[in-house]
Amino acid sequence: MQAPGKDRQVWIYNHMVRIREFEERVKRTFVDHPGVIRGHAHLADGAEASIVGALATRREDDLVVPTYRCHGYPLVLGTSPRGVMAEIYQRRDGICKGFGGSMHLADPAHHFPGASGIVGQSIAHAAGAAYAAQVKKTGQVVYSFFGDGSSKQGAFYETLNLAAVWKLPVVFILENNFYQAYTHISLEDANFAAGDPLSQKAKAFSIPGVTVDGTDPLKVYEAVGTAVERARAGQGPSLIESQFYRLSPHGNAITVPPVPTQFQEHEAIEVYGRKAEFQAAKANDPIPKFRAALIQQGALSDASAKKIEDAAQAEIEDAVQFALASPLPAPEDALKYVWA
Amino acid sequence: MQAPGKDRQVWIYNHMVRIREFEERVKRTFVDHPGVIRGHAHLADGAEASIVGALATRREDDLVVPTYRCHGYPLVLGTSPRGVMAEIYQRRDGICKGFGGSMHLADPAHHFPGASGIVGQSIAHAAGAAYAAQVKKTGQVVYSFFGDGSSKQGAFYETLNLAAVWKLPVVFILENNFYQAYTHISLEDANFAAGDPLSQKAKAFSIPGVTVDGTDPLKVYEAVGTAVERARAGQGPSLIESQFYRLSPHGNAITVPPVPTQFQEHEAIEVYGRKAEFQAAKANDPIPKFRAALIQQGALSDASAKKIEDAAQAEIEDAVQFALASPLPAPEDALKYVWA
Amino acid sequence: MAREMMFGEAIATAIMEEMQRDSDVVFYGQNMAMTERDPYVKKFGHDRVRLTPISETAELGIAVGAAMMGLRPIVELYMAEFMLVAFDEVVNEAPRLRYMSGGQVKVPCVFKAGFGFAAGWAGQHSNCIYHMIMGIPGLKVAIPSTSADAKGLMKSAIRDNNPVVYLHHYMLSLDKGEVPDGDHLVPFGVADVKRAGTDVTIVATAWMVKKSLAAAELLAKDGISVEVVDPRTLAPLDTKTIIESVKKTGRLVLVDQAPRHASAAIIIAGEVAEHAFPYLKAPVKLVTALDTSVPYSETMERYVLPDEDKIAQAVKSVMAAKTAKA
Amino acid sequence: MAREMMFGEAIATAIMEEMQRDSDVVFYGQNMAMTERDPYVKKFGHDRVRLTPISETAELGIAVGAAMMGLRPIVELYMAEFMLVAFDEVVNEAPRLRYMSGGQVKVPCVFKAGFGFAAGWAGQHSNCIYHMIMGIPGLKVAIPSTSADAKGLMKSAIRDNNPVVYLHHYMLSLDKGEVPDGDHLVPFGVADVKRAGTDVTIVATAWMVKKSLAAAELLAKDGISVEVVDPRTLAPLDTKTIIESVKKTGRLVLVDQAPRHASAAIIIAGEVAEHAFPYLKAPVKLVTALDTSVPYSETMERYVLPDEDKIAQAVKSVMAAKTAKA
Ligand SMILES: Cc1ncc(C[n+]2csc(CCOP(=O)(O)OP(=O)(O)O)c2C)c(N)n1
Ligand SMILES: Cc1ncc(C[n+]2csc(CCOP(=O)(O)OP(=O)(O)O)c2C)c(N)n1
Ligand SMILES: [Mg+2]
Ligand SMILES: [Mg+2]
Repeated sequence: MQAPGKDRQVWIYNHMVRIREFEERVKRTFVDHPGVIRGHAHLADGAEASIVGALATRREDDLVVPTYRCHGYPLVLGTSPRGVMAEIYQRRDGICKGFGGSMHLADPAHHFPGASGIVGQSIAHAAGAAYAAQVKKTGQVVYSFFGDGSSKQGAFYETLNLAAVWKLPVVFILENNFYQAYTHISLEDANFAAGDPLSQKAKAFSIPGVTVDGTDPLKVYEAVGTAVERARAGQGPSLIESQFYRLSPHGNAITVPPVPTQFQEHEAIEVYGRKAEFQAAKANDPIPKFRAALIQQGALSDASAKKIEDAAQAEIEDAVQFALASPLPAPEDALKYVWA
Repeated sequence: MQAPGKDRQVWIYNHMVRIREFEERVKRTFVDHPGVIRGHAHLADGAEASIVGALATRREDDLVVPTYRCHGYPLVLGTSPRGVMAEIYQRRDGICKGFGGSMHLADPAHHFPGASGIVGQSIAHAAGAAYAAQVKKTGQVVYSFFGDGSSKQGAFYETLNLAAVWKLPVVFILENNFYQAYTHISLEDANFAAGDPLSQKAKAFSIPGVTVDGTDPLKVYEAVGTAVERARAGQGPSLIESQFYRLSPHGNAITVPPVPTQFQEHEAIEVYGRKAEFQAAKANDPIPKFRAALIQQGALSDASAKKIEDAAQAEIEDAVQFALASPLPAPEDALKYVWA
Repeated sequence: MAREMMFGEAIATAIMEEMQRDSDVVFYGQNMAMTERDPYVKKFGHDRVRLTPISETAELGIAVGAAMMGLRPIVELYMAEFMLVAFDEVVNEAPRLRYMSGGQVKVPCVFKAGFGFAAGWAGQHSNCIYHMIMGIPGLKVAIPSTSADAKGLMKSAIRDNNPVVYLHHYMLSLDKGEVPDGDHLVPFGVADVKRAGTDVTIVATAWMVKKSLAAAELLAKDGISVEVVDPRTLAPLDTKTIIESVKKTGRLVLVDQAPRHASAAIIIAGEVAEHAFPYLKAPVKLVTALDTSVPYSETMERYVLPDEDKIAQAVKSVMAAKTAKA
Repeated sequence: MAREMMFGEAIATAIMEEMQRDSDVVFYGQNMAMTERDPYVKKFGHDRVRLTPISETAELGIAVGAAMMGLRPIVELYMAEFMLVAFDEVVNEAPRLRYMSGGQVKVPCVFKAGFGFAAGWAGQHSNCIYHMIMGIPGLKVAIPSTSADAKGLMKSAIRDNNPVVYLHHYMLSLDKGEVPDGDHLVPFGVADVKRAGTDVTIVATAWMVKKSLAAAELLAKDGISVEVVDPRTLAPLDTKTIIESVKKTGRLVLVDQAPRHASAAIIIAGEVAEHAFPYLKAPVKLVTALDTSVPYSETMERYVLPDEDKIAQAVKSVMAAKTAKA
């Protein structure tokens, strides 16, 4: 796949900034409006380069199947941040009408069939969507995003083998942010513990396996783009390990109501006391890094960057206000949508 | 591990012959005594070199965890063929008192904790036994046997990763007989379909992976022996792919009572019409092959071989008679053993 | 027009006809579609008819994903218990994704599985798991007892826009019965009175319908008139027809191949306790498997499972309990 | 001696004490034992206290294998629904291996899991799965509602020679209660009357006990005397105590956080229909979740789940149905 031109790179930067702004506002909601977000919310800050770099390779009808950590993708696919925020805020105008919440977003009209909160299962759903595309000969490719921790769930292995045997048009993007909830990957992944990349798991299925720097959207673009071309050509799936650091903790702290919940410190510090690790990750934040690169190559000026950032801020502020103003669902609505 | 001496090789041959004789009598039971064996029985003919070559490396308290295809192993571990046959014949004197049957043998007194009929699950049970050995510091190694088909079940992958991370004293022996029930492996394994060995799956866990000719007990002995030494030394698990051909079909045909059940032709012929493949496997039968090798190197004479074969025949005939004479369990016995 | 068919054949016919009718219907599973001689492969090709590895989680998860994108997958599972290694897909994915999306998607798929292998398959292959899934909102459960229902329920299952677990009893596979040709659809949630009677109602499913009918035959000789009601689907459950029957007979025996607290029978008994209490002339009576796993030996297996005699005895006992009310 | 403890603390105390008492007890799961500062690791070391990857099938299967070889593993599962990806181990391995071996092995292990996350965890994390497992021969199910029971049942679970699913309700985690020191064992299969009363029996478990007690308090003001029975274990189920209570009150309301046909309530109602029918002055009444998945928004979640008011209303309705018998 051809490298993205300057405009497309700016497009990438724009979406990275929008996702970051969105996630920061979600996080702030726990402080500004306690109780408005319930259950468990998971943020994508740190993942922006990986998400947008990957999705920049999409054909417009390609499908995206993420996990419960799913706020970022729909923003790139064209879903209005209003609908996403309203959903997270339990509102009637949420994209899932308040039925799903942060972990279970869905926007099939924008090529996002839906997310599962159970680790590993969405990998199989993604392969199923790819099977549908294959049978119906739509030429679509499915982007399956999931975490490093999920790659220890049976569903991951079973699905990759089957996808390889059936040569399904799917790209498996393993987002290695080095943590599964509070556990550092060194404690639970045999490849990592042995000093090997997680992309080596691809060998179990004789499919291509590549590890890429997930803080650089162009590197992600290249690796995913190659895999997408392969998938679209009927040659089957690939496994891309995209390495980046999650900049927020796993999710808001788990407390029992009415005890208020908020985001704590990142597990690197909170659990392991590894401040240096976290500082290094902060210093390697993909957003200022890409901004600097774009400015350096002249794709972006300080002013145009600022414009993008301001616009994102305004857009997400609007989403917050929209969501706060949206009514809660009527109690009896709960009886809808059980049966099709 | 040192290569087995001549006596030990004769020991291996003896057990190979005993297993073969046993399985042939089980098979004949469907003809000689219809209805005596119920449900589904799976035979190990063709697997003898692999089973006995592997188990010849055991320390006497090492544990063995096979699948539902489990008649062969206990015969090597010291379980009386009487008890095994009586179990398969649903008798009160069966090792499981008629509760388990062919698929669910168990003889913990002889280091065989029990078999599961659900594909893949026993792999996790084996790792659990290894965990117990590790915690209790018994120095035991666990031999986990399972099929090529089972290596597509989530339990396989999850367990191998965990066993690697915990450095459990377990050796995973993937018995690749090229079929899972009626399905040829080329239709369902991504490694095989790509021309790669199944032992390559070990790369997903950064553990040693070796493919070995499972029709040669000495090659199996060497590969498994190395893995056992590694496991006992605290260095963790290995994956051995032992390739051999199952000489009988998957199991007796599945029919609804009172329609009688029997063994049909091997799937290579029955399903795929591949007579040559089956003939080649027959020509490569591990038992005459090893017999010839032992005779050639002078470990065995024709007469001593004949003695072994006659003794096996007599022993298994005795087991058949014992089992036929054993009473069926009392109906009310069914209420026993639900709770410990 | 109708034609005599074996139970298993009736299911296959339904699948064939629906695949012919609707090109979105696909069919896959282990140990099927292995060669070009396979009848489904011959007719519909390898895109729509496929073989899978022993990977139930992937198989069911792929069905869910494919269904969300407009296919109507049927997954062949052979034995219901194999779903347990992938139970999250059955219980927590297929029936929940539509609801969680606020109605944006639907998940039309059929999980087809044999069950109740009461022929020496022992502890892990002979069980009944319907009690686990008959109360999951968003999931339907079909459980035919005749060839006609087998065909009609499979067709309805395939056309349903919700996930359906279709359970066919192994011991009925070779049983023959008249099956209407063509578009014979058995609606979900409509029980069928397999035998009309006036003294006692028996509610049973699948193989237990056959055994209950045999018991009813025996009891008729003793002058006891038994009505046998077959819910045909456990979700939705046609409580109404059951209650109507109880209103008429005033007595209820529930027959189930599963142990007591793992049965559909006890759940139906609970419904009756709430909604048909005033009509009962005697306490309801359950005939279920004993509280054990299923043993291998035939002597013990028979002892554990319900049969004609146990059913007949239970019916007699509720007949005897004439004025049991306080 | 006793001391006030939070529910979660009581469970931890039980595990700590049992690990101290018996070196065969091991404890592992995801996101625990991550550092040397972990209190269990500190006390018992990394052999007996371990972290696992997100691999429930391996985690539970390893427990089964280790239990067969003499350990007593406790697996921390956090949320009961995570067992569904490994349900074969819960239903078809742990409880069956002893039986299939003809009593040669035992499988003493504890699967510890929170459940009922009725706090916006939505469709896949808020459910109750006990109805699936309370009828599996060979498997026990503990479900405490107080700190004292939480400790006592955990200790009994660990000492039990059978596999036990130990379910603790998320919403009770921070609730405080008196807990006896030391060897406080709550036996399995013994229900506890949490409040004595004479007019109506309520049977409820876990969080629903708390809600039922609150409802009983409200009803007392209206002069209705409610007895609240908490089975404490669903397998074995103490039907006897429930029936004794029904004999006394003649009226029964069953409260359950799960939807109707996925509830323990309806199973208990079935038992009562068979065994306590003559003592009932009115039909039993179920108060369960509505037949939906659990929605995310609080307005809808509240609407779906049982609460004090719904319970109180149900009690009043069975009080009103004085002579409902035909
Ligand atoms: C089967 C299952 N087990 C456990 C969980 C609890 N859980 C939710 S998210 C999570 C961590 C997943 O980590 P990873 O896959 O690395 O994704 P990340 O959160 O880092 O994006 C866990 C353990 C779950 N949802 N499902
Ligand atoms: C989870 C599960 N799915 C399906 C089955 C049905 N089944 C029993 S044996 C078998 C084939 C296993 O093949 P393999 O692992 O290669 O072992 P082999 O029989 O060749 O020794 C299958 C599919 C099962 N027992 N469990
Ligand atoms: Mg992660
Ligand atoms: Mg095989």
